[in-house]
Amino acid sequence: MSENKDYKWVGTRPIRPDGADKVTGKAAFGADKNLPGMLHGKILRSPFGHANIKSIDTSAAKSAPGVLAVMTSKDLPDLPSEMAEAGESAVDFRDLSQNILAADKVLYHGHAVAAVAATSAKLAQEALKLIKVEYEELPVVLEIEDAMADDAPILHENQFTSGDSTDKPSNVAAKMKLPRGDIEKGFAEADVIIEREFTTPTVHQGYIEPHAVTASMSASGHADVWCCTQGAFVVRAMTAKILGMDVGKVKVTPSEIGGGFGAKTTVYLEPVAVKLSEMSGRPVKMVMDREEILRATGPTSASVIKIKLGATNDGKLVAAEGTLKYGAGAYKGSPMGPGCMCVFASYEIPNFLVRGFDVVLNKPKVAAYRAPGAPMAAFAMESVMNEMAAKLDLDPIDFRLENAVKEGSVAAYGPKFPAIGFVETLKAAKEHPHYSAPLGKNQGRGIGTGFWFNVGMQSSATLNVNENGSVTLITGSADIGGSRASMALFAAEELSISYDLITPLVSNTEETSYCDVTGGSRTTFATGMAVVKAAKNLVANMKKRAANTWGVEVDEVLWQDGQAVPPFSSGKNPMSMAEIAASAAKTGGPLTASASLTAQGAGAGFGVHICDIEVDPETGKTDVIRYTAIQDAGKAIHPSYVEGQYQGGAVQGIGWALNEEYVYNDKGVLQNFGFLDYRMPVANDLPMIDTVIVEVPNPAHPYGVRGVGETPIVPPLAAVAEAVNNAVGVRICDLPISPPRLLAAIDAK
Amino acid sequence: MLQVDLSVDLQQFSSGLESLQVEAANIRELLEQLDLRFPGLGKKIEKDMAVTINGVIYQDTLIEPIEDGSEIYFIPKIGGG
Amino acid sequence: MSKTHVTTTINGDAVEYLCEPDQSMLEVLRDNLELTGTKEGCATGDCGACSVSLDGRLVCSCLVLGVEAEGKQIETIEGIANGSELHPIQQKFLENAALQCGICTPGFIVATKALLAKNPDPTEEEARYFLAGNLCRCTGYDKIIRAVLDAAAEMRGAAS
Amino acid sequence: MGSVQYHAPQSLEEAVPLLKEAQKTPSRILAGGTDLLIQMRAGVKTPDMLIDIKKIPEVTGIEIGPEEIRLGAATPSAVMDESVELHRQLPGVVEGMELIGSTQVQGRATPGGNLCNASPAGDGAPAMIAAGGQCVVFGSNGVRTIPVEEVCIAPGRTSLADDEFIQEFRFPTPKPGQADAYLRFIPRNEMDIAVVGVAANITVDASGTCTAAKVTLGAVGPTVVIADKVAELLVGTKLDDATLAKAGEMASGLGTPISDKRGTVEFRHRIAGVLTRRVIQIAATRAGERL
Repeated sequence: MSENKDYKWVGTRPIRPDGADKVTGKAAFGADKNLPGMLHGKILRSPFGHANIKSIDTSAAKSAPGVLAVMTSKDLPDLPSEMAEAGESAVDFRDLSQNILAADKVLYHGHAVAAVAATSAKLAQEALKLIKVEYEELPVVLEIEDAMADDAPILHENQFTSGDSTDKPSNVAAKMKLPRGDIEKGFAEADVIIEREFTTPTVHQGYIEPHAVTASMSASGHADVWCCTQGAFVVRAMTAKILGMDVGKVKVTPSEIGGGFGAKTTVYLEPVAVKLSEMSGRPVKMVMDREEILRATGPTSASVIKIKLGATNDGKLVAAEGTLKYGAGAYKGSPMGPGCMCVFASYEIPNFLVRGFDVVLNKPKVAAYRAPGAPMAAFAMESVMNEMAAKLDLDPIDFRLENAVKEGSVAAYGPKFPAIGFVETLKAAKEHPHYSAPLGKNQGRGIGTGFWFNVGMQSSATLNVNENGSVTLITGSADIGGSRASMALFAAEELSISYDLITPLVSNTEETSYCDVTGGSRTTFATGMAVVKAAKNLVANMKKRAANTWGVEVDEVLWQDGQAVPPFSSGKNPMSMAEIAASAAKTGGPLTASASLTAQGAGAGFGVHICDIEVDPETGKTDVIRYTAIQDAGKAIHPSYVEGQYQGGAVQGIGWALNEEYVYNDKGVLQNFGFLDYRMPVANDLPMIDTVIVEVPNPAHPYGVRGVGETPIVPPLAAVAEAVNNAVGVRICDLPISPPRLLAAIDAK
Repeated sequence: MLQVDLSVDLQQFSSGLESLQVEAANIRELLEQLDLRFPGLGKKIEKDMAVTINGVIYQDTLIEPIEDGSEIYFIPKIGGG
Repeated sequence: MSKTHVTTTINGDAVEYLCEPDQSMLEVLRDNLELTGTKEGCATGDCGACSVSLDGRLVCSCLVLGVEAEGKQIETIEGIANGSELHPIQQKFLENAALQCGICTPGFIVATKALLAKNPDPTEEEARYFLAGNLCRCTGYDKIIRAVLDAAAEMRGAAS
Repeated sequence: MGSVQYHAPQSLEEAVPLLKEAQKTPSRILAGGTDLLIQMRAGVKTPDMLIDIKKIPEVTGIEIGPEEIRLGAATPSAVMDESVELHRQLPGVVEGMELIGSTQVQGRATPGGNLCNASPAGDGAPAMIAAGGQCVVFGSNGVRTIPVEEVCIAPGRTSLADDEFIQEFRFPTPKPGQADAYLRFIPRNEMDIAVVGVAANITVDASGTCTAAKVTLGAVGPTVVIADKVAELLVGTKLDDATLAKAGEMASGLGTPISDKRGTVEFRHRIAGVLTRRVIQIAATRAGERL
């Protein structure tokens, strides 16, 4: 489907360059870095969900066996509250610093309070027990609506709702409003109005690799940091800022990364490890355990979303109203903004009003998770779309086609869409045999659609030609899902040489130019763009070298099949890349080309998922029995890894829909802090996940690429819920659709 | 002339004005012009917002040229996972 | 804090090491022996990233003590390939793009080898059931299961 | 900080002095370790001595005789699962063990360990009790035999003394027309702890009439609930739908389940009923096939 005859390499499925190391255990991940004389760092974490820290006494820990350094927030500079760019999005460095080590208050169970470096992990762990912290326990607030209540316990006495003129501190950090037209008039025109409220729980990204870092501070004040991250340059920026260091004195080397899904775009351990190394004079390694990961990193927001939707009898949307409340965790900064911008983005609606609320809670500060904010919004909106289609007696895909955005539509968040593939994706879904396949008893089918903006941001790439004509390709973009293969495919295509001649590398912050994080579905799009640009520069240079060798004009030289081709009239033979490389010394020195850019024109991604489930009506247990993910990729560079994104995102969404949730007790203590009870899907919970790659090229990319990583997690929540509804006739508006909840709903029917 | 529409959140800088026309040949000039008319607006946009020119989103760039007659809208910067 | 001396066989090599009696086999492999191909994902036996074979039996090395390896045969991911020649399971994981981040891959490959030793011709359902203790968060398992079935077919072909 | 001592006695005799020492030193018996090692790492259990019993010949292996089935307490569930004859004789007991954890955990987890971990949700115990299992308990002063249901006395607590461990289980070999089954409910298809588990051991005669029954429920109380009333209801019937429905209803009212991260009180009651009905049906079908 995606193979394009115009390309020799792009669109093929070669084996990834880093593959052999990963199937043999040789690939070095975050926790695989060891240094001579290395200490092990451990973090002391809050036993309370909300408390003032009255005092911390580390003296006994400091003199414990094997301990070389103990630190608290007092060892970090006191940063002013200041929003600053940190690669992907703005962060408040004061919040970030206090999340890494709490200052006056702990805001969630598991909040880091102090850190110890000792000669072994066991001794560090023992020393933590000797740190005496005096707490004054405060009431916890865990639910969004509770946190917004007038009498709610306030997390931050100095936080006032942004934009509100009030001197009363609030747990609502920010509000947002997105209006169009006149909703009163719009709803007055509607024949059918549906209004429903939806909730989604706190869920975790669930990467299998724990956060890990090894840091070494030299006597001259130069920090060397090895860690698993989605963006080495962001770790550098954040670490330098939090420690008050010059970014040029911090070197970050990204290891292989064992999954991130957004949560490895921030820092937890890195500044602490660097500081402990500075204090002890020894390298320090820190690795989180699974319990720490679930208690204190990641998760994405819980949400409460109300949707009111109006349509005419002939299936035209006329008005919509959305109220979206997102829990940010301990510090401001939920994905409320993108959630609000996404919620109506897929449809042409003449009148709407969206309101958003960013609410702090006594839970870990949320981190990005695949299309941040969008899955919750789409769960609500797409569920109402499905219900509306049923009420209007329309096929749910036809109903969406009637209202779908297309090129020229004004997006709900403001701008006009360029070429997009929502209509094509909907049509592909409708034509797919899955959509009309028969269903059995207690089985149901549902669809959901998803939208994500995708982003560009900064990337750079360098191509160094080796003396035999092979190429080393260097970028700073972490490879989480096979992007090195895509980068090599771009280079092979542009240089028209074999993929096998290209060695793509992910380098450290001192040996390659700046690259933003691998996130926002940007790497194949933006870093790919930089590779293409660098390759074009390289071809131009090689044509010039050949022209000089032959004594012809450079614009007479063609680049074909990996060689410079002279004008026929010259009587010369073509020069292969190997020949040009071999003679480089005499034609101007080593062959190298770089390109850097801030990529613009990231193309929006649309997906449609079809889900079949079977319910055991006596137990409320739901099994997904067939699933198809259809999405516009613009152009699939390595189709296997595009499919992989669709499949992986779909399954994360299925987990979110069916079983994943943070379960807290009333003191704010997470009860399910391991993989046993934080129930991510296992292999026999799932069928094969079929995929269809739709290709509506993104006009802003030389190969038409759209980001594909995030959209796939957006449609499943509503698709699963609708399938359950069609199987057993109950509409679940509160996730997860766990067996007790579904059984209770079936009973109540 | 460029047609510039302001979202509700930005209208606090423009005393509620929803749209205006501006003469500018690139994003830097556009933001300078906006800052002259409504102090703080251009800086706010440069710091927190992406610029859309005829629907195409431009984030973190000042040099992008803008053709006369283009429609301009500002949206919050977008990140992702 | 006396350490225990253990004599064992890892990937066919006679190995001796000293370990704390409460050190897990996973810690011994990674920290004492620098065999870091075996990964820690949870240390509670719930993710399978640390899968190894112990006397031919698939186990989570985080749930085995280092001292228990005395006199036993251990196979880790480092012992699957034959020198520089990949095992068919490894080759099929690559051909089927059955890994994205790759952190769960060593565990899956060790577990798949155990599956195919026991059942050379598993159905999709059997493969999914056997591998349910190996978590993957990137792939949705689709391409992994395809790689497993593909490897099984290849190995049956080679054996016949 | 003291370090743990590890001992792996090669025989019951070698274990005796260690068990004597265990009366003075905080100790744990190590079998499969799939619970113990996690509890030690979490600091929940902090023994100074581990006695690994897996090298003692008497505690592993399966022997199936005409009158009695012997199951070594430290036999890994994977080995139980691979025993065709054990599957034939006590499929419910095998089901209970093979549902525990993943393939990897199966390679280690043992029936003795599962029982002595004394989790209210342990999958091993219900079917072993329903099958009339007895434990041979080895101690520093000799051997005693107790029914399986007398081992767990509260969550995490057993009736075994510090110097005792379970050496083996003994089950009466099922007669013609007798069979068992175990079902549990979990939200996923693998890797979870039972929300509810129910075992049934049913005997039928040639006419299809139930002549003997034992039904046991896990995870609805601090220890396994033996549903004698349900069993009484079944005996003398042909296990028709109405009887099964009534049995399910009755089972729904049993026990004192709690609400936790794995399920609510109401849900556990409901599921206990559904599983009871289903598991009796399965055991009865198997029993009929063994006539």
